[in-house]
Amino acid sequence: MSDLVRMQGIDKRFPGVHALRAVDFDLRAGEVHALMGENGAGKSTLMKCLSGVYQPDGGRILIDGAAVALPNPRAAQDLGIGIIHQELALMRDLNVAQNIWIGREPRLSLGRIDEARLNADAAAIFRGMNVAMDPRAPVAALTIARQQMVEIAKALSFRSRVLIMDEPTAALNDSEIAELFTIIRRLRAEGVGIIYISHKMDEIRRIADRVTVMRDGATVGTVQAAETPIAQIIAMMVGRELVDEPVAIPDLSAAECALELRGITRGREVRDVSFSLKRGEILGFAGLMGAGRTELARAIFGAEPPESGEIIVHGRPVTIRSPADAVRAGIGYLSEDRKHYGLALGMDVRANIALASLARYTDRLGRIDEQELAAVSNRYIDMLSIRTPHDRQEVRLLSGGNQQKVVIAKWLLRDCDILIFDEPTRGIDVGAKAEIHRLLADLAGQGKAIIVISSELPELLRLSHRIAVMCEGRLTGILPGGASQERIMALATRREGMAAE
Amino acid sequence: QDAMYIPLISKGFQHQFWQAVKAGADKAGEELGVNVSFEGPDNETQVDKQLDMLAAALANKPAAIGFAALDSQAAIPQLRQAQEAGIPVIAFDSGVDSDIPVALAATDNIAAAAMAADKLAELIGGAGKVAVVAHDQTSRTGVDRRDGFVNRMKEAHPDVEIVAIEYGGGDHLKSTEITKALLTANPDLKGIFGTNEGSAIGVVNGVTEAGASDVVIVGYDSGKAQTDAIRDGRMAGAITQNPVGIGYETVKAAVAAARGEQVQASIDTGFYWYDKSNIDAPEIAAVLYD
Amino acid sequence: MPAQQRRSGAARQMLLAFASLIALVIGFSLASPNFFQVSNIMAILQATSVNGVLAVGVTLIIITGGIDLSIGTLMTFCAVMTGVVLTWAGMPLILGVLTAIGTGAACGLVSGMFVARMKIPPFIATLGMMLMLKGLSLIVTGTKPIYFNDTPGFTQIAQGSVVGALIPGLPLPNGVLILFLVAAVTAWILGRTVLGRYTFALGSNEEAVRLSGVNTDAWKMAIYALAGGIVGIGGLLISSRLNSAQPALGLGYELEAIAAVVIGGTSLAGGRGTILGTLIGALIMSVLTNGLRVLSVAPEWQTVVTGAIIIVAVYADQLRRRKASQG
Amino acid sequence: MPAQQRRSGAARQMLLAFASLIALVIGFSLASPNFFQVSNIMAILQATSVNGVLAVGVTLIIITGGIDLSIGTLMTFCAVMTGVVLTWAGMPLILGVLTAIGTGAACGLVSGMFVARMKIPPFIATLGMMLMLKGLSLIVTGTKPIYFNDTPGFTQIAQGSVVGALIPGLPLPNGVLILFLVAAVTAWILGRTVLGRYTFALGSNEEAVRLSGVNTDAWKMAIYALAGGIVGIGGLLISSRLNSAQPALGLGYELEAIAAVVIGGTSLAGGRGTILGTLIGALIMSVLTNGLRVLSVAPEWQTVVTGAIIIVAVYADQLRRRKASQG
Ligand SMILES: Nc1ncnc2c1ncn2[C@@H]1O[C@H](COP(=O)(O)OP(=O)(O)OP(=O)(O)O)[C@@H](O)[C@H]1O
Ligand SMILES: Nc1ncnc2c1ncn2[C@@H]1O[C@H](COP(=O)(O)OP(=O)(O)OP(=O)(O)O)[C@@H](O)[C@H]1O
Ligand SMILES: [Mg+2]
Ligand SMILES: [Mg+2]
Repeated sequence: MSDLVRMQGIDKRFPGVHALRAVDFDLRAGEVHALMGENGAGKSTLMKCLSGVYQPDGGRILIDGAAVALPNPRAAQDLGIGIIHQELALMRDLNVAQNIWIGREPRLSLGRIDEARLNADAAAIFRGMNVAMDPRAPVAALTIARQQMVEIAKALSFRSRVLIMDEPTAALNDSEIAELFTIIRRLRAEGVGIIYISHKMDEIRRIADRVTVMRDGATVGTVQAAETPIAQIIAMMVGRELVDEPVAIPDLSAAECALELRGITRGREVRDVSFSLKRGEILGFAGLMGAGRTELARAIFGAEPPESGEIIVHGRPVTIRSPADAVRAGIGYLSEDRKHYGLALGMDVRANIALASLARYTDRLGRIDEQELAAVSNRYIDMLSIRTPHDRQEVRLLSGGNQQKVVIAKWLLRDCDILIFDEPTRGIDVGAKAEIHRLLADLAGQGKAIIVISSELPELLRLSHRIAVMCEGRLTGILPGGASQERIMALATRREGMAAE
Repeated sequence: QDAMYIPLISKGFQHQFWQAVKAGADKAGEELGVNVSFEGPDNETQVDKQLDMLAAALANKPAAIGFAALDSQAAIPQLRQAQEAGIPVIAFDSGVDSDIPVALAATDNIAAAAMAADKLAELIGGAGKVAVVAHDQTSRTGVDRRDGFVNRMKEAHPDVEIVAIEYGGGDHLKSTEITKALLTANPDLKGIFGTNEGSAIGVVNGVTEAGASDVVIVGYDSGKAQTDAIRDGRMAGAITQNPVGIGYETVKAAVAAARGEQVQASIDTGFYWYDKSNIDAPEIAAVLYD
Repeated sequence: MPAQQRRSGAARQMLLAFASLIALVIGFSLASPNFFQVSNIMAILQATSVNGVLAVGVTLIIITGGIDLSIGTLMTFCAVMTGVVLTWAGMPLILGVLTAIGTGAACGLVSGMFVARMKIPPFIATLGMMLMLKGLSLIVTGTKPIYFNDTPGFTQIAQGSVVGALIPGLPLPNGVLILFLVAAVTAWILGRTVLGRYTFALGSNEEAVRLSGVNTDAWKMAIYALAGGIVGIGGLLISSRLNSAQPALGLGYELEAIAAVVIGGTSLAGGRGTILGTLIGALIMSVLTNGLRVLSVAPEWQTVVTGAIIIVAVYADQLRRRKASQG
Repeated sequence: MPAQQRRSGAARQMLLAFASLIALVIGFSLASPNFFQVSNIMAILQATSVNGVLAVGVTLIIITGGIDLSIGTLMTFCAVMTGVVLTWAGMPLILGVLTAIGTGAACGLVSGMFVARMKIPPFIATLGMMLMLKGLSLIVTGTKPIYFNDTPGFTQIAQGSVVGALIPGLPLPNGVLILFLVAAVTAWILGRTVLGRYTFALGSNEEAVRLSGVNTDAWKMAIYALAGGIVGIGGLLISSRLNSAQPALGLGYELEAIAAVVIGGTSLAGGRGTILGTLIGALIMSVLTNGLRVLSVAPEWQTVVTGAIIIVAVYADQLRRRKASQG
């Protein structure tokens, strides 16, 4: 097999960051080459160099053995290089089909767009992906997961020879991932070279042919996926061995009830949900995409207040009309969409970490105690190993995973009694993920009540003391921790009609 | 020896009226061999902009200054500064509440507007509804022309009813729309007074567009559109001041004052009624401008 | 049938968007018998024509997430250049029309270049253009108006009535016809063509469009040029109505046009907006001004009431939309 | 030492930000011997004081991602209310000062309520306020200016010179001193307090702030009220300079203030901006206007040159920043 892409000695610096140090990487036709590494290792940066977004400071890029210049994204596209960016790059005011074909609209005379063909072509792509999606749906109304589907469809529409996927599955759940892998295998068979970035270790075995590991902006090595144990890859990434601790379910029979929901309803997304959560408990929420878990969390948090139902915190009913009410009642919510709902991207790391807790660091004149804040934010930077040159770096310049850690730090600092984490480890590397899991367990140990929504069943199984399952806005059941995947899936697909049977 | 430098700080510069003043000033400057500059704010509300212009003019150490005050008091500190520096001030168009200016070259706007009232009343037969489309609600000229017209009507022509006073900012198009709305609200309107060039032209346009050809229009100032309208009968007549004369006399007085000569304290440049009958008469043609 | 349901829902939606406008018209009709009459309605439409055309032009730019402060003075500059070509050079009418549109497009292109190529914020780029064009109009004309007395038929462009000649009793001025035409063509461009697609896309997420390999700079410049050309038509209309090019006019028209756009529901943040909304916004403004004048409200109260009604109208629209997005 | 390096880098950065301003000053000084003289520099500073204060106020609102079109007429309305309290009611000076600031803050609060609670786009909310306040000023005064002849010392607020009394030869007018004071306090609020932090945060991502449990509506209203209070100080300054409250003044001042803010590098998209930049922006505008006048450039050319220089200055700044972010 010949080399489709060869990157040699790629170097890239940003102000204060040496992001890539003489990186070598190659890709053959008809292979899936996984690119692994901790958050901030330089994976996305390397791929942006290959797709014409960034200009490397040094090194060269060869396509089919010939050196090429990639001054802009268009040049890369023309050479058959397609990319799914880690951070969604969609036009939220346009619809799905319009997003997919932007820049390549089928035209009629007079510059008119052949809207019918545009929609039909988009629908065809989704059919090929086995995804039900209305090409005319406005993107802004889609959940992150479905937006990710649009990005994938867009990348597929290019019919590229080289397809870069930067964490395509971060927002997807198992069945969708399975669909994606079917597509990837088909493309591989057609001779497409695929670069695959993910922090989900189990996927490597399932899909990758070779694995290249990066650390601190440099290549650690390239290995055959089939022959290399996962533990070794992890060791290459983080520089040490990780051990998985199974969940230890504590005895909470004596614990007091921290949060109780009675008949919470909001539109069609959340229907008559009731459950209770004890102090020191971690309640996992499972469900398929669109099951309504996020909507439920937002309803509890007052982002979109529930229409009916009761919320009882520490035995006292509370009215929550806005997030401010919720936080006052001791509830925190980490959103699944960090870019839109979690971060002030233009502000620095310190300000973002402090955003929910400013009152605590403010004197009577309204002055902010910057020194104290600096100390605190540096503590969280160390604790969560957030890779940033200093705590005054703008958050938008951090790698995706590190941004996620900043949001987590924000809620840890706020110190709520009841914490709802929606996809907390999205885009976070294995090492840090283990760190966060330990952290959640510790928090529960300290008596906090925790809800974790995750699309990764293994994560839920590893973490949760109990697992609640939702389907189409209803809570279909609550299982004990460590329940089998089959039982969870059964509940997750138990639709209303079936329930009546 | 350097030529004398005399800046004129006016109330505006874009309108025809001010351009005619400028023309008169330039003419005097040429004749007397002095450098004249002419400047004014965009509109007649910008009192403080005028002060800044005055400050910049003073920085250039002029021989004398011409000043058309937007507010009768606001500029007094600056004028005092000029006085202390020995720079004589000639007021033109509007005076200030102070004895610093050594002369005032202006038209009596109140009397001129009263004349417009008389003419309009006469043209509509001494009775009926009329309206005013004024150019400004607060500026000196706007207020004087409105009040001169309204008060004279009330005193001398009790059967003429002023049904509306609207303000179009001297904007041709706005005055057009206002006129059409006036005609809608008062279908029996007999006459309209437009208080400056833009207002008067707007009234003519509005009346034409509304097809109300029997409405008598009296205007103010001149300019080609207005003289054309008078010639072809769409406008009955108008008051004109002598802006060229104002500019000319201002500079002349400024030069005299700068040379330490005595100047006449009040220079009335006069105003005239003109209509189809006398528009080509030499004494009128001399004060009209295109 | 979901498709049909969607269609009828959209129609209801559209009708509701007119709600504020209709409420105003009904209110004024009840308050004064002189308001709802053919001649006054025509006067209102005529009064909308210039501002409406400017608003349609600037809608394009606002949808890209930009703003254009130069439209008022650009309108004047186009009128002036038309005067130069027709009156001073004595060229035939059609060349005057082309000059107006061409001047507008050329100046729009320059603004677009400032914004797209030189990355100057649209506010500053068009503020600079506004000042430059204002000065240029005065310089070219020597601060004197240029009259179109030598061009027969020039006033017919806005003031004549082709419709009135065909249908007596409906003396719709040509200016209004031109406004509707311009609006229809622009709506078509926005809704059906690539240019329109990129207009929305740029306002939605310019970086994403660029990453998709689109030459964003070129398209942005094209959009500014198109908007400029439309403003040129506005210049033609105003000079035809005044039978002259008034070089000092124009300042302040931009704010009125932008206000019409925003009242019409287009977001200044970019990415969303409709031409129909802009037309409604412009009509709301004219109805308001005309109605208050017809009611002989004191001028200083006219401003107060206008301010209050604009806020109320937009608030009502806001509530309606919020409800619609929930229901 | 990285910290020190950062600091000196920032200082260089700051100096470079002044570059356009310094270039202008040097240019004009070379062109006319009358330009760089104490009295003229003082005149320039005095001319900056009102616009500068307004610009500082609106900077806050622009950083939240909003805009305020009402500042010009609000300034006038504050001046008018001061006139009512001082001249008509004959109250002592200090109450006049409090009235100006209080009126500004109250009106700002109302705008803030429209924006935050009623979710009316800032452009419309403040456009409505602008019209209402414009009318109200005329109504309250009966369209006549209110003079402050009965309040001794009123003109000293802007025109006196405390500094001149202490340091002869430096007749810095109090108005300028007040501008610097207001700017310093506002910069302190922006940089050091919660209010300032939320100002930036709201402009950066309002939804994220709301989801952090912050009562965004209340904070936004507070920011609008603070900006209104600052505009009230502007009203005090202008009425002290004119020794009168001119009820028709004010329209157009908002554009000039916003222009100063944007020239100073604050983004209309919100989330970033500095008071120092705004001051520099306001100074650039005054230097430009004054310099061209001192050179006796014809007024129509003044506008053209001003437009061109604004674009060039911002472009130069743009280039500088792009280089800084790369190097
Ligand atoms: N535009 C930029 N300016 C400054 N620093 C940057 C910029 N882009 C990336 N970086 C830095 O470069 C480093 C590599 O980032 P990159 O996004 O490539 O990481 P990654 O391996 O993709 O991480 P993740 O797994 O979290 O996505 C990080 O330290 C990041 O903060
Ligand atoms: N297949 C789908 N078709 C249409 N809408 C969907 C679909 N999936 C999700 N949605 C939208 O998502 C919302 C509910 O999803 P929500 O984000 O609450 O679910 P979730 O269980 O958190 O799923 P996710 O894993 O996607 O975050 C609904 O408002 C719905 O409009
Ligand atoms: Mg990445
Ligand atoms: Mg979710």
